[in-house]
Amino acid sequence: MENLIALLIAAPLLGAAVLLCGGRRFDRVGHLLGTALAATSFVIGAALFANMLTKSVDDRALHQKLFNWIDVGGFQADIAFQLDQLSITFVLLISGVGTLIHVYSIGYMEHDERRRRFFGYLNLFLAAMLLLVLADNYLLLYFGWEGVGLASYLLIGFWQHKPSAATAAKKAFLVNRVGDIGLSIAIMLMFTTFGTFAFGPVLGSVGETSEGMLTAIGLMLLLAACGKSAQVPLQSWLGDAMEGPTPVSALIHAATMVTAGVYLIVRSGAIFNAAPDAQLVVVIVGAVTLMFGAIVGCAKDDIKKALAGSTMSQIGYMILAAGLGPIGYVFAIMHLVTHGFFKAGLFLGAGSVMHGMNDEVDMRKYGGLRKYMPVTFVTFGLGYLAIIGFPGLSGFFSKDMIIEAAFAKGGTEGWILGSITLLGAAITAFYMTRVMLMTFFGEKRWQPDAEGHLPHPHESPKSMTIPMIILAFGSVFAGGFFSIGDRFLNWLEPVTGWDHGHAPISATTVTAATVVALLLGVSIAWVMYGRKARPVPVVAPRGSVLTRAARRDLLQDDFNHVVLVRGGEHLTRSLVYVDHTLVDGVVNGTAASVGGLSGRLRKLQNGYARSYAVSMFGGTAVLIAATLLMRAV
Amino acid sequence: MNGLNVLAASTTSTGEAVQFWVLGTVAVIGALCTILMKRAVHSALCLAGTMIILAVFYLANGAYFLGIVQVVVYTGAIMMLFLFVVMLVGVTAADSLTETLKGQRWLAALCGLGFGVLLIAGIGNASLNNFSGLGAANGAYGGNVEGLAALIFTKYVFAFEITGALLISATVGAMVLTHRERTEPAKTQRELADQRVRGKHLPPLPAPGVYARHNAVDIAGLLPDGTPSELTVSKTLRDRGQIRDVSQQALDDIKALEQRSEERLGRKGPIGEVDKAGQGGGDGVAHDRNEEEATR
Amino acid sequence: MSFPLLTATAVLPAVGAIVTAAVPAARRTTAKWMALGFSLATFALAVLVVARFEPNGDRYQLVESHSWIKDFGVRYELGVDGIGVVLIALTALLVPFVILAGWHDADPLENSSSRWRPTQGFFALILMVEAMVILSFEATDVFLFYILFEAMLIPMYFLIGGFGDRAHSGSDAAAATQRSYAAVKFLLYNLVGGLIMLAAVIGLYVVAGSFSLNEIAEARASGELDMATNTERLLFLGFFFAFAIKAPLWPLHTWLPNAMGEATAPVAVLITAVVDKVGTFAMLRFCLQLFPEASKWATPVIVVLALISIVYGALLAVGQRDIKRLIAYASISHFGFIILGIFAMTSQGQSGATLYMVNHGISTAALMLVAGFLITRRGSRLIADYGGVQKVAPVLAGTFLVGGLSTLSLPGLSPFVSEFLVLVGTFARYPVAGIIATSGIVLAALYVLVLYQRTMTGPVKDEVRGMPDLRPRELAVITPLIALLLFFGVFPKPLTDIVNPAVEHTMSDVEKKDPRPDVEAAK
Amino acid sequence: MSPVNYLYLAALLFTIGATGVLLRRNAIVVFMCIELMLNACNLALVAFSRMHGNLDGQIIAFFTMVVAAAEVVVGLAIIVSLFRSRHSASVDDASLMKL
Repeated sequence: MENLIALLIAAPLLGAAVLLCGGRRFDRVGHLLGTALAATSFVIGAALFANMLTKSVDDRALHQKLFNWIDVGGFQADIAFQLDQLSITFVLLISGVGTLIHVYSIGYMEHDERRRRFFGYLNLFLAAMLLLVLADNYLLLYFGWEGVGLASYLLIGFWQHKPSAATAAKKAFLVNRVGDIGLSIAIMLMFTTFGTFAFGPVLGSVGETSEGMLTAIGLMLLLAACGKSAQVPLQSWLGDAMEGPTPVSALIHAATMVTAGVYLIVRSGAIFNAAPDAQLVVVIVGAVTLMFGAIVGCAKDDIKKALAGSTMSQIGYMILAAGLGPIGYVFAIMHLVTHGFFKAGLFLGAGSVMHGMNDEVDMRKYGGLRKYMPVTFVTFGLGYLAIIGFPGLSGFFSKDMIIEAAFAKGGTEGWILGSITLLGAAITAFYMTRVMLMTFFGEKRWQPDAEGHLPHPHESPKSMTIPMIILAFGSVFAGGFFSIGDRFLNWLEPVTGWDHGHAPISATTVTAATVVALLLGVSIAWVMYGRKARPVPVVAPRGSVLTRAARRDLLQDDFNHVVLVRGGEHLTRSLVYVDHTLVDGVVNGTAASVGGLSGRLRKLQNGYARSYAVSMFGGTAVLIAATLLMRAV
Repeated sequence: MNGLNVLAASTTSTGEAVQFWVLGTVAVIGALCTILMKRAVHSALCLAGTMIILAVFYLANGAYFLGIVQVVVYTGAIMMLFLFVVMLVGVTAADSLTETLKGQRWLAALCGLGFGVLLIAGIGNASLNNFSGLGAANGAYGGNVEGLAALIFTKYVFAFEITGALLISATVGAMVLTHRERTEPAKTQRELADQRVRGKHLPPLPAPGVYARHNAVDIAGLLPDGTPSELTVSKTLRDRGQIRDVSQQALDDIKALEQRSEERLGRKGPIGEVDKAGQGGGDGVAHDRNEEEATR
Repeated sequence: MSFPLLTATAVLPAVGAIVTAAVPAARRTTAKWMALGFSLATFALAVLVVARFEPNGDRYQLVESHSWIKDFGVRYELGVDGIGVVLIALTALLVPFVILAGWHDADPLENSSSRWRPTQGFFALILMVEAMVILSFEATDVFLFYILFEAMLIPMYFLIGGFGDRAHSGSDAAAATQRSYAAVKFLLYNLVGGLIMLAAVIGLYVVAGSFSLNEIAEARASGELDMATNTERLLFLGFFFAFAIKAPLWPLHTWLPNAMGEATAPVAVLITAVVDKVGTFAMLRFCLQLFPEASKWATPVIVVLALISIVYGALLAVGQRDIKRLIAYASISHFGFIILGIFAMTSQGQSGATLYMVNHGISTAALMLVAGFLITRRGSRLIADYGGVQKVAPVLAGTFLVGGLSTLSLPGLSPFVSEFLVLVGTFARYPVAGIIATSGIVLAALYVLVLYQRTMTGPVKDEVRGMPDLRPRELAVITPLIALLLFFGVFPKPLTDIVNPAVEHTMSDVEKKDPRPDVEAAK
Repeated sequence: MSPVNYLYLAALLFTIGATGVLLRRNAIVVFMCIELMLNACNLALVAFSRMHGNLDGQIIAFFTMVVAAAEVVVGLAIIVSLFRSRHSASVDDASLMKL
């Protein structure tokens, strides 16, 4: 059975290889092949899952060692996979949502002449992501980690002719690289501490080293997670990443890749459990990002950017949960899965809207679309309800769990975190309602596009709507299915461990509070954007300082630009100057001085026999003197 | 033979001492003059003097043969050779003693001084006080010359032969160096005669204007055979090529006259004596005009 | 006496050089094919060497030893350890690609009617360089190595100065002057290093009384030769200076950008991927083995210099406006990594450094050669002159991207393995240095992606429009390289198996043990 | 008086001759100074042969004279042809040795 694990990865990898190297002859079948292979890996995943269910809790984990990758001195890295409950959860999410989005892309990218390559990239991403979650050591995880980074780079910059897209891609890769520093340093620390970086040994022998070391490792892992999961302070790339085709935003920048950070932290739970300081930092990062993303999400008029903000904020929830330790791990993953459903659904819906509106992304130019694209409206609406945590839908359960866990952290810490998460829930409700209202309700605010003809919205083709429907289905029922009878908890608990914590207030209270918060947010949004009396202006009003700042991602991009980009440019330019004048100048200066000296010496050779004679004569004199001195001495 | 015995002594006789001090001073003075005299001739003469004194010293040192050779070869042959060359180059060729190379003089003086001091110091602290005079050596073969001969033709015979070769090649070399290749054939007597006459003016120069038909400066006087002699015109004009041919001039004048007479008399026909007489005035006019032209 | 395989491997290209040079001027193509054939034959011999080499056998194998200059005890002594073997294989592998890539670089210009035979000369010189480099990897006699170390400058000088990049911004005269400037700079730099090394070599002979690496090493090991500390340090510095110039190590690097910028792309590959490796290789073989104490003594300074090279080279690469100079500065940064790995004195570091030499050779060759193809198409080296190439020549852009990714050492491509090993090895001994070096990976990503973005993406520039995609010959050059990058990225074992034992030897030379992990993990 | 004085004299004359070589520009005079130096050497040789009581010194002096004669012949010939070619006997005119 475990030999199938490699196939999980091999299938999409094969697809990527064929589609990227195969050339034009695959243009016609490329998308089908890619989708088929994605589906294959989903099927295999399902099979493994089923097989896993049949086994008893203790021997559910599967291992497969392909071959020894690197072997130098004590440095042992294997190409080996580990499939346990945590991994399989991700495998199913990734391959499942991935397959759906492949299907969706068939329709979405129909008119793009480079569709074959698009599917190649998608397959590459699937392979890398699966490698990431299946690796049984941190170095191999790093392999997948960078692989998804590459795939995301290629896909964000898929429309390379747009400079903005190319720049966004580069930015994403660079910011991720900053995170990767963290991961690689973490690996080095593990190697120097434990002499290995395989999950089992490292997590098994956490107790034998100092807490300081573990804190260091944890913080480094957190840095990596921040890079990949767009957490403050490395979140800046996610907004720009929306330059990529919408399926990409749905698959990579909402459902799967950005959640890799959460996976990393949960996977390394043992380390964090033993390093409270690191955990605290994780929680803080999660909380800050939660608010950050929510605020940004409120201000964006670009539908995809608004959703990106919400993604950021939702992942903030997950990170926060993961930072809570055993109390939160399970719920982090659970929210991750449900979020995978509804956020992917929302993005696909957004894509379908754009599809119908000549790729217009400004929500202020939408409005009243519900009549024109009913399926999209319904699926998007369900996703919306799910994400704001409408009671009964999946988001409600997962988010509610997290909020409870936050309170359950206990102490003032618990109160602070709990209230933050509640506030976050309210804001989420607000901006998602805003999106909903501005897009589907109110009167039409459609504007002619560049060519000048008004958009005529229409429902998207089946290949696009079906995945949306399936995802909507998931976003409605997944949460309930998971939490009834704590299925999900029991499923993951053996891997991540679980601690009930000690909640100062009862779960029902929390739930009530959550519902109140969400109603609050919705109503405010309705007051601001919903009423006929107060139509949404097509041109964004100037807005308050906070709004303007939020529109600019709370100015952190400007900060990056001023400090890093400008500063870097100046640094490099001055260094080039230094290299040319100073380092090289020294060399050339030496050469010049030698030349000058020889030129002067040359003057002694004036060609007059008599002056030569003088020197000879003087030389003789000197010689005699020397001999005499020698004799005298 | 007692001279030889004297030479055997480790110190010299007072006579030799006196001779040394006197002649030595003279020799040094001669040497100094050699390098200080402006004219090469004087230098040569001073050098000759120094050499003769050296010859005396050789004799005094018991090198009779060398002493003679010194006088004959050096003073007699080599110095004369020098004098010859000096004459070739020009006796009066006095080269100025002003130094052209910067600092050369000072450097030379310095080096010379230091060198001399060092040499003398060297000799000074060399232990040279055991004197075994030449008595034995000269006596061995019964005389200085015999002794030298014995050595030259036995011990140094090869060196001697080689010096012979050297001398031969030196003479040949000198000839080669000084020989000048004749590039054109030797001149015949005829050519020499022509060379002597050509370009020269054998008969006496004509007195200017003697045969002059004209008083303009730029018109050559006529030789008895009627040809114009350019010598009668000033060199400047000659070089400028501003010489006019008198005969041609006369014809021009006549033409002009005829024209005028025709205009005046309005009749054709041969020109009579009267007209000739009238030409004088016309000539005068012509003269003025010519002079103007000439001076122009 | 068995067949002198090593000598054959080195002599074959030399013969090839002579034969190629002898081809009459008219038969240019013949010369090219001949050169290619000889380089391939050399590669075959190199493969044979690898096959005959026993990774776990003696330290030096396939040994040949003949007396050469009796009076000074100079011997013609060859032998390879694991490090030498892989580098010989690398050299023999790259040269055919270099020749194939430079197929038309030395064709006489249409208008030129010179009776000089540039094409023949070009390929003959390349083969000559190959011969000398291979022999220098084999030499175990210090004097022999020194001679080769110096002699390979001559053909390189002519390759740089004689066959410049035709895609030069500016007039031909300017190009010629810059080229000769670059060539002379290259020559002077390396000659200075070489002369100082010569002094050290003589000094070594005076001290040790022998030029033979093995004899000296044994004498040192057995303790019958113990140098005075200062003597050893001076000799070490003499050697290291030469190698640091060749490598090149900051601040002795400034010759490399000029040389690589002015030379044609294949020659640039020859410089950075093949010839410069001699420097780093010699650090491993001679500095560490002959002067272990001094090496340990100098380590801190060298580590700092290496770190400066890494960061400095990367930053300058970001600041470049000329594609080839950018790659050159990137190489400086990578050489920083190699030297860092060597002097981290850990088995990971040194194995990593050795792998790095190989991988850097392949990846730089891939990137630089594609860049060369690009440059010959457009006729300019300036990044600003390109844009949107990806649209018109996707395959070229793709290969360029792969080369770039390998340069920024993406996992899955071979440079990642070596770079990570170097980092780990360094981190194990000098954590701070390890962290600083790690920052290099971000800078690497920066300059590679900036280069790719400015040249390949964005709206298509008019000059770029109608640019042909890679031709079969060029594909034949790039594809194998990329395949190798992928293969060794996922399965570097063939290399590590050969290299590790050799590295163990050097580690024992410097009497260093890998630092033990703090806790014995529960296996 | 000790015959060593002859040596002193020889040294003196030699130095004077050498200085002359350095000072004078006229090739002929330079040549004369060289002769002077040679003579000084001869004097020294003769004195030495007297000191050591054998004739070898005189032999050497004799050879010196012969060689000097040959040298003078050739040298003067050179000077003459030099003078012919460039109407001057100044050694400074021949300064083609300059780089």
